[in-house]
Amino acid sequence: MKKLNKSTQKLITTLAVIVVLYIVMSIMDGTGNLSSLMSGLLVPVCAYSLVAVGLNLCVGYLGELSLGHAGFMCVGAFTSAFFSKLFQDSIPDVPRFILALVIGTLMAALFGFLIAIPVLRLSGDYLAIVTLAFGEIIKNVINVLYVGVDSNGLHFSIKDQMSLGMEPTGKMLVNGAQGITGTPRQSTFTIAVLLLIIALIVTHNFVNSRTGRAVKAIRDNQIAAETVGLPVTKYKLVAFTISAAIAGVGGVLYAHNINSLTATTNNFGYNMSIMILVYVVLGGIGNFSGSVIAAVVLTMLPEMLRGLSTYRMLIYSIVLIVLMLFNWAPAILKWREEHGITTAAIVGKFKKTKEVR
Amino acid sequence: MGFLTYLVNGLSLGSVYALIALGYTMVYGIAKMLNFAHGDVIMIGAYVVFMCMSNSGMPAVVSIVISIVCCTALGMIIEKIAYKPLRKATNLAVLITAIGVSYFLQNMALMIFGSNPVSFTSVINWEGLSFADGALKITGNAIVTIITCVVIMIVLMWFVKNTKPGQAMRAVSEDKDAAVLMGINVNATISLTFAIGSGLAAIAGALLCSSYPSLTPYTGSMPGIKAFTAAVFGGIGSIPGALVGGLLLGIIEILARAYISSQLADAIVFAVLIIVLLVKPTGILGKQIKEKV
Amino acid sequence: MSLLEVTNLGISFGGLRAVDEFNLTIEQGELYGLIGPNGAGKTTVFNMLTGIYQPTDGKIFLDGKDITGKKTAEINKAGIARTFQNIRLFGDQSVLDNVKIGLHNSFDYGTATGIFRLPKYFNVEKAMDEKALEILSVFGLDKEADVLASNLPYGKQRELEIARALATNPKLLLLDEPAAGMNPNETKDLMNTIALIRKEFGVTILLIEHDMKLVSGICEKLTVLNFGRVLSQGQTTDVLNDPEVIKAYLGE
Amino acid sequence: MLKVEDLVVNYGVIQALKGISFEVNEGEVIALIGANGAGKTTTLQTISGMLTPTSGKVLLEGTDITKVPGHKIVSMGMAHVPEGRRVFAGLTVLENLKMGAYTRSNKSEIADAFERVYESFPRLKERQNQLAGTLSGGEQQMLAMGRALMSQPRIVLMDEPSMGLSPIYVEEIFNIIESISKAGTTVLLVEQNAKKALAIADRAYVLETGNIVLSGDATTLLNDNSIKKAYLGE
Amino acid sequence: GDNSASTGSSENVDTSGELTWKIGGIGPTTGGAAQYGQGVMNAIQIAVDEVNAAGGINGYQVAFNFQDDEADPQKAVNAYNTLKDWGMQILEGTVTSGACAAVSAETYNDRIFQVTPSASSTSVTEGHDNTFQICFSDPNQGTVSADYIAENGLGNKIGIIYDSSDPYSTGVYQNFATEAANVGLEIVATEAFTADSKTDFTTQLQKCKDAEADLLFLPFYYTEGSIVLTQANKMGYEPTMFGVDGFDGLLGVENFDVSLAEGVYLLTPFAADAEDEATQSFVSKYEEQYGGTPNQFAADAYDGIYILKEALESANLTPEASNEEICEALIAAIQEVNYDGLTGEGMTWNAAGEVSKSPKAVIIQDGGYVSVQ
Ligand SMILES: Nc1ncnc2c1ncn2[C@@H]1O[C@H](COP(=O)(O)OP(=O)(O)OP(=O)(O)O)[C@@H](O)[C@H]1O
Ligand SMILES: Nc1ncnc2c1ncn2[C@@H]1O[C@H](COP(=O)(O)OP(=O)(O)OP(=O)(O)O)[C@@H](O)[C@H]1O
Ligand SMILES: [Mg+2]
Ligand SMILES: [Mg+2]
Repeated sequence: MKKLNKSTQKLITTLAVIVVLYIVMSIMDGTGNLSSLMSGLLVPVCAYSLVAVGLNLCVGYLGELSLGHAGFMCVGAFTSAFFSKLFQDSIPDVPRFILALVIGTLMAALFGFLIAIPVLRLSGDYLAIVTLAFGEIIKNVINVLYVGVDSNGLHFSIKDQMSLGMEPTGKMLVNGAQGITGTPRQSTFTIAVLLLIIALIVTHNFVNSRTGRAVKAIRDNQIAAETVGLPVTKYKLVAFTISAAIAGVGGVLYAHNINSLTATTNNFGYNMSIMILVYVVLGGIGNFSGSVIAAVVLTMLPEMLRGLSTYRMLIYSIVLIVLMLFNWAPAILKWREEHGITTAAIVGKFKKTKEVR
Repeated sequence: MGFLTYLVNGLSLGSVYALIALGYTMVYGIAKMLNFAHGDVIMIGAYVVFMCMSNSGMPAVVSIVISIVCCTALGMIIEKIAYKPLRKATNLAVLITAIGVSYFLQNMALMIFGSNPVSFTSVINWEGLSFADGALKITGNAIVTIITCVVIMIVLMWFVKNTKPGQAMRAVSEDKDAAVLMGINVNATISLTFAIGSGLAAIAGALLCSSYPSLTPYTGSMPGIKAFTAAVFGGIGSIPGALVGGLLLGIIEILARAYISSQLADAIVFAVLIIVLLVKPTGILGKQIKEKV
Repeated sequence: MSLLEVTNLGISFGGLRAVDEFNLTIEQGELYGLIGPNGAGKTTVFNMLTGIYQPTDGKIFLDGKDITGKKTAEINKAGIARTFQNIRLFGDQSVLDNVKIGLHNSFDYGTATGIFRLPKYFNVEKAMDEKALEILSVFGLDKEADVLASNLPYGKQRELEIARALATNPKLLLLDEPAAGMNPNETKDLMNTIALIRKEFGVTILLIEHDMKLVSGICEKLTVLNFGRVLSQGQTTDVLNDPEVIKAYLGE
Repeated sequence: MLKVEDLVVNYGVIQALKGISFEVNEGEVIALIGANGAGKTTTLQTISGMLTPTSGKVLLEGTDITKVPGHKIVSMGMAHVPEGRRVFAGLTVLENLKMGAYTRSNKSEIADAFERVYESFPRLKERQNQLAGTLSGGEQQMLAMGRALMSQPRIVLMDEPSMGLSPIYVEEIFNIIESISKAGTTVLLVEQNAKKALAIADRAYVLETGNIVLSGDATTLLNDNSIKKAYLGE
Repeated sequence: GDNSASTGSSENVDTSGELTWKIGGIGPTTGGAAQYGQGVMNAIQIAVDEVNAAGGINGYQVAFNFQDDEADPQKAVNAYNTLKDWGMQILEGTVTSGACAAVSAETYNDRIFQVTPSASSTSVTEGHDNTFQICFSDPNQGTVSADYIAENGLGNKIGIIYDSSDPYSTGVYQNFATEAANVGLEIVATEAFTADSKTDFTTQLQKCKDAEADLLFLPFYYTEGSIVLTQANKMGYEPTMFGVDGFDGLLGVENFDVSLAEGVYLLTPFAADAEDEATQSFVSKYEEQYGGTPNQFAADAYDGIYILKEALESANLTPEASNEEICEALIAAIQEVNYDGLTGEGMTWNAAGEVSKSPKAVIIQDGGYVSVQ
């Protein structure tokens, strides 16, 4: 009971901080006191945070390393953007966005589920490579996917625009490597924060529920979990699907915040998957609030370093290594404990609990 | 003849993957970490060869030896600074640090060598073999790469199986604490592993860029990922697996491009990978250890 | 009808016939011992009974129902729970949660109920907590409910593993060397605990043990395995006086 | 031969050893007994360098080895049969034994050691090529013991070597301990089977929650009433 | 090697006190496309320095600030916002098409005038009245190439290799293929590669060779171009090679065996070895300050500043004007500009943002460009 309270407390603190930050940011933005850079980063940061929270569910609680979460983000982004583009003129903004959100999330969940069925039979690095492979397949297929619409309806091709055979007046929805251009800009900071809060609550409640306990048991010792009668495959599927769905939400936000949605290695390929993994590990495996903090810090960092010009990415990489050592090296952790430089002291109340070992 | 040509192309691409994968597998097998910076060490190795050969006019062999020395030192330094402090932390932490190191090497190279590609002079001067009146050509690069690969594989297997340091590596890979109780210096062993892996990276760099001659600070990252895939494909941790995985990956990639779709070749390669892993969950030559209860 | 009936069970690993023509009948409520030299195949028998290994030959009936080849989780639902020779707890979770995971199938609410924290969630969780604490108190572990399982001393971990197994409400409980690593006093306590849980939970128990004090002290019947085959079977005192058993296993 | 002075070991906030001191003389068999969680394993691990103490000293033949890395301690002639066996699961029995002889290089000595181990544990010889991870519990215990003996140590630390062994092998293990002791090896033995341990030991220390509460001649302790009650189950 | 990376300073005019023009630039200076972004950054810097030395624009000095986008749309938007915070009034960027499409939507909303030196996709300008291209657009390049090949009878059987993961490459390819059909060119092989496999072209080349293609249309960048040429040479395959503007820079690849490029056609508005004074001066300054030969990206970028200058001067603007005023005035003014630059003579712009300049088809001979108009 006590432990449950502790983790709930932590969630409440996290949410409180987020809400306060939200209010401060909104006021600053509204009064023009927020720089364009910061204001432009609000939504992407939330989107990355969401994907990181989703991945953390997979890495921290299911105990499986996924290098393909950007793939689920990609699915969420493209399906929702496609929907929004297709019905741009026929459904009013609000219901269309809600529908797009639902569709993006469900599609990511569906892909998560379909991938999970075969993939979860594997373990460890084999699972990692298969998820990576999946992400790359998605990216590759989207890059050669051409969809257009004209008075005859939808046209698809995985070759090029010409083979769509569209009328000249037709509209391109997905244009291969150019992706989707002109998705309505509907992701607002408010929506993003709201979704992030929901995701944090959902994941928190999930890992502290009967199913979540079972998922953790499977992570800790699969054979023992089987001998106490847990349907291992089912729960792995459930956890992986939820994890993919949350990543999909991040994708929806991302897609509706940018005019040019393309699938490249950097934004939806393994580079992004790895970046998200960096957030998860740096923020603490199993620590959802930590993921959010790490996502915020690491998204901001290279932007803040812009003044350093060409040294920017070099410094960034050094900071990343140092942060990792600072947060994970046993010797440094011991030293920090002795000198009271704990995570708690650094980031206020965001402290690691026992369950996050 | 078409098929044979593609097969040969696949083999030569695959042999480069295999060569890189050997380094990956070496480090993974012993230190149990995915060294995502391996591809970037390869890039550094290639630059060193380039500087020696094209800028200073040294002979290819000397350049490669210098590059091996540099990369070995680099690998050991990286290990000492970035990985060793995390020895007792979760494997994921080291994985992330390796990513940091990868960024670092790329950006360092960007500062030093600039962003413009340089055209790499092949370290091999031999034209290669030509069959059926030139209809089927096997380049010297390909032949040398494949032979290098096989030789390295055999030497590594022999080394791990029959020498004391090799034995120590196997013990360390199984259980670091228990290895200490055997009198094995775990730190030295892991450092040696990195030294060997990085030395191989230098050779891989030279041969990679000999076959695919454009060198930029980012040259190592994609082959690195592909080789990682190849290593898993063959059964990660297995030395012959790296060779088999690399070769197969190259062949599949080329055949997919040749016969199915050049646009979707990447997707097809990964799809085949997924299917193979579903049938053989520990890769082609990976040993499947069932946990004894 | 007997609770457990095993006929002609056999398994091979490569060329090694680890268990061969193994027969065993256990009646409801018995406390049965399985002993034998190291490597005789005892743990392997447990692994086959719980579906971790698939037997190459033979049949296993629990309560008359054929459970041969079933999945581990299903076998547990059918009524067999076990502990392991090398302790397998959910180390990163609290003692209480370890038992609650054992209770997983006895209490029900769906994933969505958990995520949205519907009233049912609170009711069921409360009931699970109570039940878990009740089971823990049998072992005197209720005071340590919040401790991480991996931080418990060895002996307590063994007891927690038994508690977790009991939480699945089994008909048959398999214990693999429960006294290993315990000193004679701790073993004595364990013997009392085993007797107690048998009474309180009405389970039938099959245990593997090398500690003859425990075996002769609480087992009613014994089967001795040697090289994968049954060497002797019957009442404890008879078996322990069997010269073959003395020669192959007990020594002296 | 081995001297432990005021050893304190912490696991985070938990103090597992609260400043223990004891001594093991050349050729002795010393038993270390105590209840679950008393700190026996911690003691052995600290001596062999697997753990670093917060304070205190470990001296091996007069040299301070407190800060010496574990692998060097082993090459100084110490072997450790660890708790939980710790065999190399993915290596065969033969390879595991070879690992045991890692610090040795004399081929004929190694061959001798093989012979002796196989003689004591014929089962290991039968299973030379089986992966250690698939051995039964008792077989693994034999292997752990055999592996430690392969280095022909001058002092060996044993953490519950009889655990999981059948009665015949329990006898056998104690016979082996006696025989290696006769051959001049010093033994520091942790055992739950205190009766047997005390029977072959020269002296013994009793550990209780991180403190040594009693020590003395093994036979005296064997007849000590409080010991009988607490650890011998009588 | 060249060390332009370390010498590229992105902001070197002190902006204290006096009113200045604030021109921003965006492009990749790190990541796989860094060579293109750095070229643009360096060239703009040269142009800005020249303009300032000559008294600025309408009497005001120019401050220049270049931000890295790693060729990623999101990062490009971040870079753009950074520039906005700096007070940017006009943007010259971004370098790559995908990133540029994301940024031009932002400048459109914010009413900031934008010229792009090298983002040639139509998605950059489509629906954005404030965005103008200095380079040829994809349709333009594709169409002109097909026409040129047909008119001059350069090839009968055409093979195409393009980067299916790159908007620029696919854009040019598609327009080329469409126009090829119109002018009756026979395409015998269409092969793709992606960003993930852009070092091995043997298969694509083999397939073109098997299809007996005698001309290869290669709409991608010179980094890959140099490999294609090397590998084709190794195979003993010698079709006519036809690249577009991305191929410019080929001869500047360090250590590249330029004899392999003999006879390669490319469509570039710029030749670094041109004899005219403007080009000579630019090239020598570039080589001196940054090392290496500037390519067409750099030349377009350099022109961009002068085009802005001309438009600003003709609209008679001062930095006191608001961004919106500048934007609206420049939209009108640039359509009136007729500019002779490094990359073309008589360049004009239409309302769609497209440049009209005559693309120069050049052929590489004796390690240099020879105009074949
Ligand atoms: N997966 C496996 N592969 C190969 N051999 C195995 C495997 N599992 C068990 N064995 C062998 O089968 C035999 C029986 O093993 P088992 O673990 O059942 O013995 P046990 O009777 O429980 O012995 P102990 O008392 O030592 O625990 C042993 O010789 C063991 O080496
Ligand atoms: N890794 C660890 N982290 C935290 N506490 C530990 C750890 N290992 C041991 N302890 C604690 O230290 C104390 C001493 O443990 P130790 O393993 O030395 O006991 P032991 O005497 O060997 O017991 P046993 O008979 O169970 O083997 C115990 O209270 C134990 O819970
Ligand atoms: Mg057993
Ligand atoms: Mg112990």
